[in-house]
Amino acid sequence: MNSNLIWLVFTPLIGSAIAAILYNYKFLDRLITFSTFAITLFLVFGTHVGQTYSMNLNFMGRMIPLSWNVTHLSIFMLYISIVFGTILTFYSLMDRSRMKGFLLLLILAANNWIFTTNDMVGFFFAWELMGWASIVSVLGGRKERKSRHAALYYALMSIGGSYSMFFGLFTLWRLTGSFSISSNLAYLSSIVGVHPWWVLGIVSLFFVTFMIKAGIFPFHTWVPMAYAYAPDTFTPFLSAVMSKYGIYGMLLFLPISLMEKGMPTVFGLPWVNYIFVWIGVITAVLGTVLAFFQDDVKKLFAYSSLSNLGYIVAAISLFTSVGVTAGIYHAFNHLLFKGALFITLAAVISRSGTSKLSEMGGLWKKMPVTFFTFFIGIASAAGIPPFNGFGSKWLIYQSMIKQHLLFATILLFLASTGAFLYLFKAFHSIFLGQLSHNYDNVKEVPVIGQIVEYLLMFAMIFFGIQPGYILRPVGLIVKSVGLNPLAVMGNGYVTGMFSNVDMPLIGWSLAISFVFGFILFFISAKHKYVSQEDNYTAGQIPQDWGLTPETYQFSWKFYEPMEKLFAPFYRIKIDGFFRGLGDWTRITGSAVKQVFVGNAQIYTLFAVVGLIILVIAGWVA
Amino acid sequence: MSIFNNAALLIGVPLLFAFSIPLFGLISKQLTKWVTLLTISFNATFSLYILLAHKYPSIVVMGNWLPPFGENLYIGPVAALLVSLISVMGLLIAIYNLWSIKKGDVTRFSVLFLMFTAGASGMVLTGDIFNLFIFMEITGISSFALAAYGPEKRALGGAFKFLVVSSIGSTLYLLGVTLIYTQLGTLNIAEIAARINQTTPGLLTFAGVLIVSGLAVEAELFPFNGWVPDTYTGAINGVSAALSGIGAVSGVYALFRIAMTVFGKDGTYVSSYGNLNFMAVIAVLATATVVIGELSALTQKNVKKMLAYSSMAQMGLVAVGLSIGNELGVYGGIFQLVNHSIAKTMMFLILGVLVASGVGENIDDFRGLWKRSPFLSLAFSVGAFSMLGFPLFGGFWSKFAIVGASIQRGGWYDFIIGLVLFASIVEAFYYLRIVGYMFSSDSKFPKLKTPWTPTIPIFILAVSIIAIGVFPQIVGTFSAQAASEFTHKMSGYVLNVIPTIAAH
Amino acid sequence: MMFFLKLIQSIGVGALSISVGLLFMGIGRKITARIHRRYGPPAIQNFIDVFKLFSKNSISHGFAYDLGIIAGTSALLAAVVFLPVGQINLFPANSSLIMILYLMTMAYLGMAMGVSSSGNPNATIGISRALTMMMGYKVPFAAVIFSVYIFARTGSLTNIIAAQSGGLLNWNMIRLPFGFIAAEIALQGMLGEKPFDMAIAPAEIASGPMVEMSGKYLGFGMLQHAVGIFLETGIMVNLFMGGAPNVWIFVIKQFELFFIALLVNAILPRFRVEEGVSFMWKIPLLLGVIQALIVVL
Amino acid sequence: MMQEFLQNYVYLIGSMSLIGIGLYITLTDENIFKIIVGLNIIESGTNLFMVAIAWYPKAVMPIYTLTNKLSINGKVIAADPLPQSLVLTAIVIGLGTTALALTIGIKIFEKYGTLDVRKIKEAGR
Repeated sequence: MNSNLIWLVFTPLIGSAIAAILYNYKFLDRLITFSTFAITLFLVFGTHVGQTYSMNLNFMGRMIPLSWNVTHLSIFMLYISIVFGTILTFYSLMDRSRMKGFLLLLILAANNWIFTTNDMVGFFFAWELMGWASIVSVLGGRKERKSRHAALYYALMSIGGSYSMFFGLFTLWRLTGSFSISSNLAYLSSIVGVHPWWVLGIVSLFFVTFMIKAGIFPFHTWVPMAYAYAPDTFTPFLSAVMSKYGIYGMLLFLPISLMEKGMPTVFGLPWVNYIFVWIGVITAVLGTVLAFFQDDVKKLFAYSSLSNLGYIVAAISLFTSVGVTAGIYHAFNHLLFKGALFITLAAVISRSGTSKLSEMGGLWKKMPVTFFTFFIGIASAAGIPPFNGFGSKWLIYQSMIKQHLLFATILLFLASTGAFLYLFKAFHSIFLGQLSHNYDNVKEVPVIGQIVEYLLMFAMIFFGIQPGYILRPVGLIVKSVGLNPLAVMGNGYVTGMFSNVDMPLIGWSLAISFVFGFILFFISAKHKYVSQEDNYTAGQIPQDWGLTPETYQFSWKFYEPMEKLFAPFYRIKIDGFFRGLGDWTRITGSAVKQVFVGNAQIYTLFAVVGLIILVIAGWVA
Repeated sequence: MSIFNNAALLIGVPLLFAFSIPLFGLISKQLTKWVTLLTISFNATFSLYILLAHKYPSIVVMGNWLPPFGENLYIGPVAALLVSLISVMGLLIAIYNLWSIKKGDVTRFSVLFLMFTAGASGMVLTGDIFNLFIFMEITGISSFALAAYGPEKRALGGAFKFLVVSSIGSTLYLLGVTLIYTQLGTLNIAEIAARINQTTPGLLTFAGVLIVSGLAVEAELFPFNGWVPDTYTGAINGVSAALSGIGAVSGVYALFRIAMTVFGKDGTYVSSYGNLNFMAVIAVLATATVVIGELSALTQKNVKKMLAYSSMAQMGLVAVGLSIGNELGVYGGIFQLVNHSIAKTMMFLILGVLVASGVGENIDDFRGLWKRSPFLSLAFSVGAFSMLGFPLFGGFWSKFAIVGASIQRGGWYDFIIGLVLFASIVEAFYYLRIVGYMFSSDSKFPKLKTPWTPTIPIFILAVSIIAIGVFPQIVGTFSAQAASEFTHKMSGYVLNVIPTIAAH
Repeated sequence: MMFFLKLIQSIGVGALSISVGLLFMGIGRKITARIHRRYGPPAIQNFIDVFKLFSKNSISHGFAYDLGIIAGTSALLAAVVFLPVGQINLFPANSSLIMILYLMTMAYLGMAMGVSSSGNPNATIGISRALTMMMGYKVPFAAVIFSVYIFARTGSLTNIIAAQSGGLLNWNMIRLPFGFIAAEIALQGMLGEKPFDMAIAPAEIASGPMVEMSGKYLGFGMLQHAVGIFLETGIMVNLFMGGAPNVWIFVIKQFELFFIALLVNAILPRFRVEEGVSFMWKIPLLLGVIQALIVVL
Repeated sequence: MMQEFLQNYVYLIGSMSLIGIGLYITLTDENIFKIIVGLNIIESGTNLFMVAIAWYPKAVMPIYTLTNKLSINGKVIAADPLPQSLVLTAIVIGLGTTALALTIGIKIFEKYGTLDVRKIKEAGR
């Protein structure tokens, strides 16, 4: 019974095998990927909370129980990831990037396994599977050299993270003799009052893994590279879904902090949580500050993802009912708007052939549907009501203020304001301003892409004005981790601690004022449309001195004053630490290699010296 | 004790045919390769029959002299698994050789190859410590000659280095064996194992140091492994595959048969008699091997040399796993041995096909290989992923078990496994770099025409890596039995050979 | 029924905000002129200007231009209905300050989108400067409003007003003096008055965002500015001056704040952008942080 | 005394010396053929060692005849015959190794044009 949980894992694996065989037929590969996602979605419909399944794996000469357990959190994550994946793969049917469908399906299998498993063997297996499948997926980007470097960098970080988890899970196994996640967590909770440092050590081994996967400071350095140079159709998945695995893992372990009685507290928070709040805040600010000045649009939005994950981490680290609600809610919102933004970016890049902001401009005339999707996407990302990003940001501020974390809140607000800046920069440089003549023949994305874009627009507005559809399941999750859920007054309300927000009311208010605006616009005097070159130029004719649309577009050094302001920040390079580590390893490698000099006599000498050392060791012993 | 004398054919048949091959060579040189193939396929079939029909544990007695008086072969779970591995690898390499060995002295190559397989099988099967030396030398001499085979002069240099270091190693081993003989007056492994506590600890330690040093040469442990990079790089690819897929297997087996069964103490964690804990010594050597091997491979631009260093490091990982000394660790070590043997053999064979089709050995020559030969580059990636321990590939399970075992053991093994995992990150870098190069599309060269003969073994090996990755029981069942044999010295080995011996 | 009542009331608040805003602008012109020893236009000059502009033909650069400029005014009008104006408090349960601030962002986004789509780099540079400046004044302002949040234990403007009831001494202006000064300076930036008017610097970038506007578009721009003045000063009144018992007192209080801004505007030169931002992040932020520390500790 | 010591241990000392000499040659002499000779000397030393441990002072030869009693009062006085047979095997193996080594040495001289062991290495590692 309940074997559909197993099929959640096996269906994508089988689909992946078929897709891999049909690799050369790109459309078939994509079609199978899409259908597998759709079938998996149907399987998820048949899954409900409380389902369990277990089987034994004959491993290490003994039976290792593999178990599955569907919690509120897992079913929420399953739904949002698979629905988004289905939309993305539907989009990818018309797409020309080098994303490999069978790798995406492997990630899907891992995705379903991670979210439903209740044993660390399965969790680790799926984690590693997801890791390598995504590493190989990153390899297929448009700029091969860079995507190779990015994939390698990502691989090293990711594998380092996996090994950290390796240590953690086996340490737990040594202590409890069990691989079951729930019983190990219960064990950790039971001893946290007695040996807080031990628990902290073990949990931090896991947290390093999760922070690397989610791209949290100081392990964020791989994020911009991997996001920017992954295939354009894979980046949405990377950013929207895969960054949430780290958040999921953190949510699994965070309930332990409730039991931390012995530890000192700061502002009513256990100090570990306090540190994590600050790590989240630093990530948010860092992502924002670095996003200002990117010229590669995918890199810009990669930093934006970083920033948003910082928000999520800061919120869930509080581990109060508002904090966790806000964190999960923001995770969903980020998945939706960042997924939509990266899909529109994929559309733009596939049509324009460049990802450089300074080479685009004025595309709204050519790609209106994409333009509107992007517009609503950045409105959501900037947290403008009634679109979907607002509620969660608002709840995050409230949860922080509740703990009197004033400076952290101010910095988060700074990050949010900054978000508006870089979002507008991307918006302007891609869609507004002067249209270059290179793009005179650019067309709107094909029908499939437009369908997906309309769908995403609808979703961003719908979940913006009807947040209850998300807040109710989030409330169940919050309850299941042992906190009081926020009251949900209705589908349209975001209920805060200090005040409520009635999202449909805002929607109505906006809609009506827009109606008035349009009425005023149409009853007033006529207007005529002019070409983009027909500008106010103080009486001069720019074309006379050889001005082209490209040179007339303001997109280089967009925020130069900010660059001057933040100049001291850019000298701090976290990246440098990892690169230094890499260089050091390489130098050591070159040095160690000199051991093998290629002379038989020296090799014999090694053997003899080794023997003598062993003999002396034996003698001494 | 059950007696299964037919198993002696596993050594006898290849040796018989090895020495009669020159006769076939009179008819046709190409025929000798087919004779080799058929002989080894007999070996493979028979050993797989023993493994799958569960004909073990059993012994082979020579001339009805029961051990400890007569020489015997012992077929336990370890021997059955490893002899199957050796024979199957031998068979696959022999298929490859049908295509690869065309010119030159085909007849003698066939003789040497059969001898090599027979010697390696003998090392794994024998129950006598001196016969182990003999088989070691058979394997050794044939592998020196094999390593020197081929048109390139670097093969000779490599073979010579191998020969010198290996000769020293076997001398050390022989001295150690002699010392043990002076103490106990017997050469039977089971009897020595049962009576090892009757020796003088000082002499036993000295003998143990000599034997461990001697066998570490074959098992490629630092600092006794100087020969590895040059020999692997110098030899033709088929021979490199055989050295890493067959030779190293028997070397590691011999090392741990002595360290665990002969010197070991029964217990949760195997430790050894004598003043020095040889398991700990091996663990240190193996860790050094892993770290040094991976670091040396890191900046290597020559793929073949990189594979050689990686081979060394992987053998170190195997030894780390085995030296942990609990059942899980030995399980992981044996599993890793199988995985490494499969993957490294396959990668050397792929390299052979590539080099023969005009692709160079340098990493830059691998650019865009995906477009030129999808099958080979996919298979190479599968091998690399298995090496890195990615799930769905065989290597995942063995690495998982090894790490688990060392953390289970705790103490300074935490530190060891930390170093090993650091080295694994280094390994990930250079393997993934090759994979990245292969999947780039900036190659201007035409498609490769892959001959179908060498494709068969490569295909079988690649599929088996994935099969093991998805169904680890394929190897897991046997390596679990093997782990039980290695960690239970009396019930697992001694009492199966000499049931009457008094427990010490 | 309720819906239509609220609708009509909202329209009333919108109309009020537009008229008060335009009146303030006109009075502002008059006062500035007097400070400059000029006569100045009549106080209702801006009403005349708006009517005139809406009746003139104009040029447009496409639907994004139209939409953006309409959105600029409409979103502010949508925000202003949530503001408690004296006794008129249409949605007392929904007057979250952060919500209003974010809804105002929609107006900036719309305006920015509209003028940038015109393709004139002067407009975009102006927007870039305005956004940079926004980054500057939002941070001290955030410090102040979060202090008020913690101080008043509420985030709703309605409740903040309620918490200040009971006389002058209960006003946040008196109880949180540093915060008030910080917010006052931030208001100067919000209103775009000197020394923070680099976004519309006429001599450098040809009035910045307004460069391509003509006719009804400029009219919409004026309306937006008017509503903006009303909204921003209104927020300040509610935050620091205890709201007002009725609309008239509310407007007078607003005017007091606006008057201070005007005086400063009339006598100070312009900052450069990065100077403006770093000023905002030095003095007002410091004051805000001191206030926050006083509140928290 | 001295004589007895020599009688008892001369072969062991000799074998150890041979191994030492062989190792010294192997490690220090750069000529390939001299290295092979060194290896050979080590082997001889090992073989001598094995024979030496089988024999002890006043042991009789291990052949059962009417006059040659192998044991007195249940105590074995014959030399151990097994190591000698083992040594035979070892000598044969040593021969094989040496022959192969010499062949490789000749080939190396043909291809590399030198017998200096230090020069037999690949460029670029």
